[in-house]
Amino acid sequence: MATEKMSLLKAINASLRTALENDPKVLIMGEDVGKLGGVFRVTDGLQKDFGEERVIDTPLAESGIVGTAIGLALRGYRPVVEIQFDGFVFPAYDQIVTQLAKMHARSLGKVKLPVVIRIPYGGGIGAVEHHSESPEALFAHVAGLKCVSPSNASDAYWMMQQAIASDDPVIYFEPKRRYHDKSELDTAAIPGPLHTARVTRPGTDLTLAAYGPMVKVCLDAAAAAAEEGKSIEVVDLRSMSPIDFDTLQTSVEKTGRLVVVHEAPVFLGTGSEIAARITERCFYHLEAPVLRVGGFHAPYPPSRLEDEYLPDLDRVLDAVDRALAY
Amino acid sequence: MATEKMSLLKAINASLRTALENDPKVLIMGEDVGKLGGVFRVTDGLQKDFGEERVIDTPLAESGIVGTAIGLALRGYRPVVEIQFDGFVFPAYDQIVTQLAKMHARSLGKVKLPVVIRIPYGGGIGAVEHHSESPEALFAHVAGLKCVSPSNASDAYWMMQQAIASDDPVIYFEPKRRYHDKSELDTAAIPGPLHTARVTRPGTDLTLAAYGPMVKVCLDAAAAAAEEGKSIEVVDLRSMSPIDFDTLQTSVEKTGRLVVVHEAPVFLGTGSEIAARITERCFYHLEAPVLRVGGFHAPYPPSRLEDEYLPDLDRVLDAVDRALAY
Amino acid sequence: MTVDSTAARKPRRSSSKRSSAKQGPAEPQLVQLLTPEGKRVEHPDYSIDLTPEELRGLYRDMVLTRRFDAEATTLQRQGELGLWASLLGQEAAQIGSGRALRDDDYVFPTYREHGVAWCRDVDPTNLLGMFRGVNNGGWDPNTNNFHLYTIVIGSQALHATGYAMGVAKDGADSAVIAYFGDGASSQGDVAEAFTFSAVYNAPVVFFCQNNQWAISEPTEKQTRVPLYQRAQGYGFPGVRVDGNDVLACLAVTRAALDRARTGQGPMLIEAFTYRMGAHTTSDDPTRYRRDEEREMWEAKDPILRLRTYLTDEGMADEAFFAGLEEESDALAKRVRDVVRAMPDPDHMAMFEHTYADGHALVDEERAAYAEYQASFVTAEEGN
Amino acid sequence: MTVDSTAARKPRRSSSKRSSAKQGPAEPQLVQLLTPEGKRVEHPDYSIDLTPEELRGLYRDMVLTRRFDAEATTLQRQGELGLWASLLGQEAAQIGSGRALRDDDYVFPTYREHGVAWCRDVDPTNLLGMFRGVNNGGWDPNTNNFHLYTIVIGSQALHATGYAMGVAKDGADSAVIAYFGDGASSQGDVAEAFTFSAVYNAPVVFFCQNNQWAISEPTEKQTRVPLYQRAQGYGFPGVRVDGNDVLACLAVTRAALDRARTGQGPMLIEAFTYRMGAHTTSDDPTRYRRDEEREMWEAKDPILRLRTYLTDEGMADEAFFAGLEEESDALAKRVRDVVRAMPDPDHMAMFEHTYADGHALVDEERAAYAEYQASFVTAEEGN
Ligand SMILES: Cc1ncc(C[n+]2csc(CCOP(=O)(O)OP(=O)(O)O)c2C)c(N)n1
Ligand SMILES: Cc1ncc(C[n+]2csc(CCOP(=O)(O)OP(=O)(O)O)c2C)c(N)n1
Ligand SMILES: [Mg+2]
Ligand SMILES: [Mg+2]
Repeated sequence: MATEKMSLLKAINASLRTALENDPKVLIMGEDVGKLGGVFRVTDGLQKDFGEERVIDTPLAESGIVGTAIGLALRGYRPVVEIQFDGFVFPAYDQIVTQLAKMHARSLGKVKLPVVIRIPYGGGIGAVEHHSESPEALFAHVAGLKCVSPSNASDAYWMMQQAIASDDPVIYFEPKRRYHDKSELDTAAIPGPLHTARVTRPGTDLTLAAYGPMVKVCLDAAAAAAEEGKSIEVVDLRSMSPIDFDTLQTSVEKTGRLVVVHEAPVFLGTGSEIAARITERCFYHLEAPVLRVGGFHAPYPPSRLEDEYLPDLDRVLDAVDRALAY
Repeated sequence: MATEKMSLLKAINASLRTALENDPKVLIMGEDVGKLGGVFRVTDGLQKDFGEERVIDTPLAESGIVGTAIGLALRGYRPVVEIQFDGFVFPAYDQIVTQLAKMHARSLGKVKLPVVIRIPYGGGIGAVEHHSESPEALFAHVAGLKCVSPSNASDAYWMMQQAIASDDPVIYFEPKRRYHDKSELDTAAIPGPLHTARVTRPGTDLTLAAYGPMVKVCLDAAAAAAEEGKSIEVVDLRSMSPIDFDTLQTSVEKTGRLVVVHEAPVFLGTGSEIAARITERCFYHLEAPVLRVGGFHAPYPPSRLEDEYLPDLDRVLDAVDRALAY
Repeated sequence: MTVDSTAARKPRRSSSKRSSAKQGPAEPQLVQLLTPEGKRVEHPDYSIDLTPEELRGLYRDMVLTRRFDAEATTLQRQGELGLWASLLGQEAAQIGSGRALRDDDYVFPTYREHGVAWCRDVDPTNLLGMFRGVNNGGWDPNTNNFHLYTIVIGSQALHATGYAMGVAKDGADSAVIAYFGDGASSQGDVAEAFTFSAVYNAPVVFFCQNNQWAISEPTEKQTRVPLYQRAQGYGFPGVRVDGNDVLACLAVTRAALDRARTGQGPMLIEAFTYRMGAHTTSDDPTRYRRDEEREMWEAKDPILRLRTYLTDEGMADEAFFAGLEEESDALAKRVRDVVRAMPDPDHMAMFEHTYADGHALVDEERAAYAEYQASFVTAEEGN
Repeated sequence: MTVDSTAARKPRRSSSKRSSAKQGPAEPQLVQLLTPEGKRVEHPDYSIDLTPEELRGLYRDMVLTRRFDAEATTLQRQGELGLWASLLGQEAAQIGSGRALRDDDYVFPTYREHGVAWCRDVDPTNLLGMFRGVNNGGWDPNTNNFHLYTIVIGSQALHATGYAMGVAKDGADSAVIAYFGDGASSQGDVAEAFTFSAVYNAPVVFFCQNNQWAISEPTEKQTRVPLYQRAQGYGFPGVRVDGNDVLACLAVTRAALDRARTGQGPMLIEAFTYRMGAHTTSDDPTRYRRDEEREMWEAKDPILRLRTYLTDEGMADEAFFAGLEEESDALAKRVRDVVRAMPDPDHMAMFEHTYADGHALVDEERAAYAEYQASFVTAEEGN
């Protein structure tokens, strides 16, 4: 496959297909991943082509899904698990935190658990309760897990390849509101390391850092700010555990100002760690405190309110203005 | 009861007893809370005096415990639930995060869930895996929950009274390594609000902030630093959700330096939020970045390593020195 | 190591070929009191004796519920609702069980119990707020003893059990009923609810609507034996009832509630029914199931069979059916009107009701947001 | 609302008085092949025919396991271990089931399966690391097909099920066995393991050691019917075996493993036994149970009955028993010596093995900690 314009969703589908083709140990598991192809159709066509033994419709029990995926990994398989929506990962939280994350350490490195957990996450699609959440901080805080989120088709494809290849458990957060956004995908390109950030738009006055669904909002904000003569650098973090602080530090040392944007609630969101650590690393470079734009300390609101709840162009620009005003 | 010297554990026991006496709707639930009085004996004697209908030994299933506690609260009861150890709260995480935390909002305020979840937490007691963790950030990030942790007998007593009286769910983190530390308890004193911090030792050069088990370490560090002529202010945060930033801000505006100490891993621990927000509030007052001392990004280690893993006097003083060196 | 390697082994069967491993009779007996053809039959354990008026009442409940449900589907298509989860085909299971309840009983529904809500006198328009996206439920459960819809599969089974434990503590003789689906039966929470309710002998009835599907997954993906049998191993009875027979659902649920009330503990009812429509308006069942299945179940329609019975027995005339038609139209119109007029919540509502007793962070965020909002007004005024 | 308020109601019973609600026979049949008095008996479904050598082997396994266990308890009292979970009384359940396994079978234990570990040739001293606090397990599960001890109750039932699904996918005829306790039967994870294993027909045996207690809670706090019955409602067989009868445990487990190997899916074995000691060395059973219970179970001791049988049948002589005594002493001494010599892990070990592929944050923290440590050395050197 050469370069092709593809939706983020189709890129994940293509990446899963490639993985199933290349390694007989790769399995897809989850609720409705078979004939239906998942509620979003991310696994569309895979069961038809790879059979029920490789693409497995599971009983409706998330702890069971992750727990049996651990067992399959112990047997040498590489399960890619789908959690149907962000809000439904919690029944599996115990298996993820106490078993999946810790078994490698528990065995002093003898056991490896190459399990990928796919979680369509975030809001903006007008859904009912539990279908729009951003729980990434609840996983990034837990040692033994790695957490990533692509913002475009090319990353979606390659980061999935790398997540499946990883011998560590990876939580792969899929920005569901960007599923149908198209961008260039070159399946022949050699990607950079999985856990590095990327400067997506260079700038000199302020750094905007985001991942997944908020990268587009930040790029839009940077474009709008450019019209006002402000030069904003946008960093797509791509990984929430580990976070590539080196790339971020380089950027902030240049711009002197940082605003972090995510959909998850601000309080103890990933932005808090970024603010704390970048402040430590760049204390003498920062001309303003690191500001954060994110969700409020409230359950994700009913969908008619989500436009108010989610960080948007205006809220990002407001933070940019406040940071620049220091 | 007048003022009395009492262990933190006995103070919780006394507080539960008072609650059971004062309100027939208060229930104690958990594994082994009955005849055994819990593995730590926090509920010692309560089933004997209040009966099996009020002090309830439950099946071995944490989701079931919290889920039925929610049902009991809906029926008008005020359950106080014991989770046997920090590492065993995760099977209940789904019920806590998706139900307990959100039902008040879901009902637009019509439903109230006065459930207290007691979690003996933290390390330092030489225990096996899952018995020494500090998961508080995983709860504090979740809107709808309140999180507190006492550091002494008097707070243990009064904060439990207030947690039970609260119409919101409260996660009450008990510093198990301090269970047998004795201090003054005045059950006639009128306590301040539950979610306020307290300046435990005044100082002028630097602020040390902590809660639960680390307050003692910070007080010891402040005493040691005093011998070197450094004046350290110690703030006992007492509440991790909400955090009393006003008290902290006042302190930092005076001292210009802040070190936050907790046992939980630093990465996305409560210290990250405190560093981010205090930096925002006190940008022009801070003479050094907010430094954090806490656990490492690793599963809690086997007990023969825990002294290395846990923040201690030396590590706190090291951070103090580094902050003062700016 | 004791290894018996000499014994001949049957060939290893792959895990996908497991149908022959099924245990018990292939098709267990259903409790049925009204056949799909509209004939009354008797059952040795469950009987019922209703007046013509009561029978017409059940018929009316089902018709109005179906009409409300259809109207909601239409409203979704018109963009007035974001989503709708239709109960089409499950009217008998819901009305039958719902009408077995006393006022003081308490209901814990999933997200599809519109018919039960109807029996509880919950205004149907109340159910639409969460599907429109103006709230996440929002009614007061204590007004009608009907809890909020629960979306996280299986959670409510534990809430029901805890509530029932409370009922028992109070010495009341109310009962509690928890609804869930065939898919939900796989969730650990449902199993834990079985354990807790059995151990505490809680007065709770577990009402599982086995509508054969959990989104795209047939029941075989959740169990290899009939679901009602699950109860036995937890120490309480389970029974399978014809979920399209409103009389049987009423009789069996009434008996189960009576057991609960009289201290005999929990019971599991599996109402064997069929999800005639899509899982929700977002779903496309053509991807995973064949039309013939649906057609087969159409012949078992719960409403049609009661209509036949009422007509055959001369218990309802054309005037009754015509009047009901009118009432249905009126209900649909009212629902339509109310929904269309449903206002969006105020922006600041985001900051309400996270806590009952307040929270400093919420106050801080509310104030900051209000200031931010005000900055636009000022900017606009400034222009 | 259909309210049948005229019917007479039995008085509401409080939830603590529920014993009469128990169902099924009060005392179900145990599979037993060797009575507490040391007499061989036959069972219609399970038989076994062992050579005297094999019987002596089982006896030796139990004696050595008990001796190892006692030594570990002593080592805990001496401060060499932080904690010990004794298997005293459960030797037959563990050795019987453990000896039914083939090398290629896979075991998922809890934290008390020292006897099973013994059957898997796991060096007993390997088990002590986590109780001493020098690691959290640390052996390589694939060396002996014996997974790490799992402390979070019930979790391993799902790992076993997943592993068994993998075995089936591989077309292998190995089987998997998951151990758990009576308390664990209440965890949702165990129920989900039942569901998954049944649906996928996974070759897994669930071996529940019902030792009557979950710390201080008797089995009545977990279930009101015998635990082996739990399996039925999930579509696979359950059987209760005399957990103090090593022959019965071997026979039943072998049969269950054979079923699994030959594609007949999961099975539940409830080994009815007794925890003779405290839950762990931290526990004080005098707070919650009476001595008489323990005394009653002493008469059913698993080792004694096999000794009687061996002696009565002339299959073992004094030399055998004396030799075993010596072997026991040697084992105990070796365990003692190894444990006492077990070094504490290096400080920097904290930073190893969190990830297989590395993690930037771990690298950063490792470096910072090394620097911090070095500052002491420098300071000391400076003095
Ligand atoms: C914990 C959880 N996981 C997944 C989902 C997504 N989901 C919503 S409905 C559904 C299927 C439910 O099937 P069933 O229990 O049979 O009820 P039915 O929809 O047929 O009434 C799924 C998987 C959810 N709501 N909660
Ligand atoms: C999820 C979880 N909750 C609580 C505990 C604490 N705990 C350790 S052992 C135990 C009792 C286990 O009883 P059982 O399953 O019967 O096994 P036994 O100890 O009798 O072998 C409990 C409650 C735990 N380890 N994991
Ligand atoms: Mg269904
Ligand atoms: Mg036990």
